[in-house]
Amino acid sequence: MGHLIPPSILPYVLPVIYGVVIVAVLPLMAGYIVLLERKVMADMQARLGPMRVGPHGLLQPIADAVKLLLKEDIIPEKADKLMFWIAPLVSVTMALVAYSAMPFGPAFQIADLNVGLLFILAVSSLGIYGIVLGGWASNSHYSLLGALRSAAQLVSYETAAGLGLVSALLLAGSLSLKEIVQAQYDQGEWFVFSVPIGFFIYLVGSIAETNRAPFDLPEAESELVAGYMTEYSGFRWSLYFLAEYANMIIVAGIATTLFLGGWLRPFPHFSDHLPGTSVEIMDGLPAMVFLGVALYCFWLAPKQPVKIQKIVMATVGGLCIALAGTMVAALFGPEGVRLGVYGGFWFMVKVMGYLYAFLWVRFTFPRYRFDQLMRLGWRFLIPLALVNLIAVATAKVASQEWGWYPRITMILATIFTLGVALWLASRDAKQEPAVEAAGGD
Amino acid sequence: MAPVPLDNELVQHLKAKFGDAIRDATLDRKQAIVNVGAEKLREISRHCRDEEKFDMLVDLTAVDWPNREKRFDVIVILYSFARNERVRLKAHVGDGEKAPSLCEVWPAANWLERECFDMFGIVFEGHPNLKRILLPDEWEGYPLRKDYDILKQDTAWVRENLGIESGQ
Amino acid sequence: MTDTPTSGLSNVETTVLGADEIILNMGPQHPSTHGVLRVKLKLDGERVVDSECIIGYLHRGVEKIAEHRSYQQFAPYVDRMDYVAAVSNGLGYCEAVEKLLGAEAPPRARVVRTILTELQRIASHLLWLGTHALDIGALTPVFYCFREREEILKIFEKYCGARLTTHAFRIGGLQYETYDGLEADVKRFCDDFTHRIDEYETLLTENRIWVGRTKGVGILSAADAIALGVTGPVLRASGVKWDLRKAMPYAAYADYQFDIPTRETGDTYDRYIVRMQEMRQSQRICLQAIENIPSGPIMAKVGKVLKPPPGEVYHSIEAPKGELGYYIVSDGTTQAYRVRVRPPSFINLQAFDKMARGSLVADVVAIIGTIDIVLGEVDR
Amino acid sequence: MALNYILFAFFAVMAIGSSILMVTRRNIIHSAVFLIGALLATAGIFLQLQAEFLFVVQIILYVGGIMVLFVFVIMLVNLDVSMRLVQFNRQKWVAGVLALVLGAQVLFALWVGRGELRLPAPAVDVSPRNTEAIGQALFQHYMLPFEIASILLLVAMIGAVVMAKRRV
Repeated sequence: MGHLIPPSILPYVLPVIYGVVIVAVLPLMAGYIVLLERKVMADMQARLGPMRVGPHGLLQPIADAVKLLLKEDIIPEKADKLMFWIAPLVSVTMALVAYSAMPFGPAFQIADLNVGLLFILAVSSLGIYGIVLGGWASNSHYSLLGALRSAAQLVSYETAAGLGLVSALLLAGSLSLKEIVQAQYDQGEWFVFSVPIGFFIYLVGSIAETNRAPFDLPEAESELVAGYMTEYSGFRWSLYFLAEYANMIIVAGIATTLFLGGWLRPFPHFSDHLPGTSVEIMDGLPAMVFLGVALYCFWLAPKQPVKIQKIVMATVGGLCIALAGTMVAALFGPEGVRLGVYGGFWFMVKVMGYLYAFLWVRFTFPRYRFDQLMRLGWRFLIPLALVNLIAVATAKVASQEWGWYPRITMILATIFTLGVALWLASRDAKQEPAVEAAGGD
Repeated sequence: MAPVPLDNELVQHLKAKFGDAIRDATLDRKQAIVNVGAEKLREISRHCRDEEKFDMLVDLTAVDWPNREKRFDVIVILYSFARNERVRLKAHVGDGEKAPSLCEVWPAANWLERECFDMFGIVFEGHPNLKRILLPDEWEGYPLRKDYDILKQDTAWVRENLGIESGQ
Repeated sequence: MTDTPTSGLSNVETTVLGADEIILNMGPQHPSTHGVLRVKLKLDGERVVDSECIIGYLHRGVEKIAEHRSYQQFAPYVDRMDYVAAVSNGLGYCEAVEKLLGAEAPPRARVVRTILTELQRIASHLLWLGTHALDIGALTPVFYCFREREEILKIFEKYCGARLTTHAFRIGGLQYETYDGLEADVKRFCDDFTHRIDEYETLLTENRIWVGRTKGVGILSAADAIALGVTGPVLRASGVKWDLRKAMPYAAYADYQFDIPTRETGDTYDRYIVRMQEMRQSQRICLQAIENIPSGPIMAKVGKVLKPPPGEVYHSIEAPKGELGYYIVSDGTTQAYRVRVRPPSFINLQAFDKMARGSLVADVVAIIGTIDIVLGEVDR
Repeated sequence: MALNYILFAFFAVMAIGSSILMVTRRNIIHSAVFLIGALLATAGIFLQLQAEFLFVVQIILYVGGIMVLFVFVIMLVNLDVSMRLVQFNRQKWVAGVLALVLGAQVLFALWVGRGELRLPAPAVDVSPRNTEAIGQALFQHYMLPFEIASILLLVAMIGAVVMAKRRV
């Protein structure tokens, strides 16, 4: 499609097109993640979840969006109008800007900054202003408490998550996300296997950074009603909601790129071919997945009670078959298209897997109390992340300078850090009753 | 089935210690009831708790007998873990008379006495903060008194606070 | 009620978060006060300095109504007090009036009453577990608990037609003969309840965050508990081994083996453990009871019009929340002269201030949950 | 190249405008937000000079870290009192003179360097790249000053904690 536009302005037009695609697809994706969350929650709680709008609740996000648009938009009377209006905008724009450096596939990336990772961290740290100003502007005691709590939580968990990322950066050696994935391809091993503790610190840090349970103190329903979002309603509230889910996808994207090998296929080097064709077996997998989903939809279609739901289910089945078709067609298509389509597919699968972990954690764990949350952050996660950093650095030096076998040094580093983690945990466990008795800090 | 006079060693101890403050002791449906003078209620309760091991105040309430000169019966039900038995102290209190508060003996009495005051108007002197607990503070009248008719008692409060006619 | 009808936050004193205390109003409409309870908290930062429970929003004057109804007519009102454990309210009232009459329910009626009361205890504890976990943030247990509770409510519905305010018992025995599938239903429920309750235990008991949120929160020592008149699981969690079903057996409890779970420190975690054990014990009682439900009449000969001889009686049973007592004075007519209900939730709630003082705002929610109050019973 | 100039003009106007607004606003939160605007504008200019690392660090440190604490403190401290204080005291004249002197110096410097007032051509991919260059500088050439600075910061942090601790 490069030849349609004069090459001179191509580097300007392409990012704009990618940008428009992302900003258009994102709300839809956020909506369907909400549906996925409600369905998974229902499944874990022995119930069905939204079933009424469309077959199996598939049209629920559209219904939610329309509802939110039509809802009355109340601005508290003594609220700081300017701040009240700006706060959700800050949240959403910062969340969307962070997508510019996200590598969805080998080709599909808006801007490959050589400080890509830092840029995403910087922009997502600006998201705090949306929350803090929102809490302040709505001039209500509850939202102020919620805003202060979430600001403190975000600031402290950002350091933990950042340090968790740095340990992966040590192995990759570059800040540009594309080069990080390339490094994982060259080393033939995803960083999650070489620095598992960094991954888990980042997992916990990212859950806390996006205000998700069990760290969702700021909008803990039982104490602070709805935290900083208390006074917002209608479309303004949905902006915050969109920002939260966009942040979730960003955080999942960073984790995928850094730890789960971005757009790489699970076994990138395993490349024996289907007999008689130039197709690698592993590449056939996505097509099979879509075919399976399509069959399941067709099997379900006749079971739908209402005629319209039969049609919608059939079309969803047809859509999956079409997707399977494109996957197969891409196999035989030009190299660029094949890489792009497959890269995108694997990236999305990993992001979805990571988000499923978010949802799973949300429905099994109760909520941390605020002082426990802070104690976990400062007294356990950050020291552990520092120790992990030092361990990985020495491991890298050991493998490069003294010629030890890199895999062994990494495993040694991990074991050492695990030991420190256990010691820290036991110290905290001993500490806890003492703190309680002393009336807490 | 009629109440039978009771004379077990608990009653003897009480009579020995408090003399005529212990009016009489009966057994009604196999449950011990001891009538005591209202003025000595707090000392008797403290004695029951410390010496006789009645360490839990089960309930404190009142019964209104309007046609008697001391119209209220303050009922104190105690239970002893050690002896696994209950005793019911009954004190006659007149309208407007002050009953001794048992808050120092059992903290449990705090809310129970507030409810008694709220429902019967019995003032417990020595109570830390005796005010209505169930009804709105500005409510007139004491509902559980026999002369308090069950109908049309909330009209004033409802009209004043909710601005509508009661019973709508 | 309070002196001035203050709107939610109008009396937020001085600076928003300055050094001196702020007053935070929780309720009467609050997601986690289990009904219309209003708690006025005086906070120093996050820490609770002083708390005052304001109740009375659900006061319906049950004791006044009792003086204008006959004994049988008042029985349905009793279910509306602790509407989460209506069957045990009914059992307490019926047994109290039977004691007043000097009558005794036949053995078959006593066994069926025991079964239904123990099922009601499980249902009440399930509802407590679900809402308590929800307040602390665990979203999943509430749905599991309500699924189990639904089974029990189905049994009640099959037996007496109602699910919540059942009015299952009559003074002198039972109104309805048991439907023939009762033993099978109870057996099926008890059998698959064992691994259900293991499911909750795995979900919560060793859950680090759950332990973190409940251990050492809302501690009540045994001495304070007795002094405050607290009864039921809250008292047993503080280390006092006392249960009316063992101390003064009523209905058919004397014939069954079951033990009384107790814990030592009396914090929220211990109360959680005690109630979970109690559910297992109730299930054990039900299994023993349905072995042999004795045949025979289900109603003692108390006649249609009840005129108990003048006098008074105090009878109490072990309700899921604690000791539920009825002090009934009769003057020989068909209507009671005075009915006084000893409400366990009302007296247990009095211990809230001692537990909440010095804790954090987030703990207040856990403490209200752990006392397990129902406002219908608190306000009567 | 034209785009570069437009962008530079945009950032320059944004920086100057928001700093002026910052000073003149009566509501502290608004001035804090405009300060953030000014910092973002300078970050933009860093980016234009191909110093990506500085651009990102400026955002993370200044806007993401320090300004969050600013806004945090503004929220915690009670604002109503400071809002009513008179913002401008009477030293208008002294301020005017100082401003003139400073303005003259800046203009003179601009006049002297008017020859080179154009944007640097976008450097070809110079290696080592920006981040490595800063890394090497910090941890190899200027190792000692870096360590001294970090100790200084540590001392300041501990001091702050000790002072805050006493008041809590």
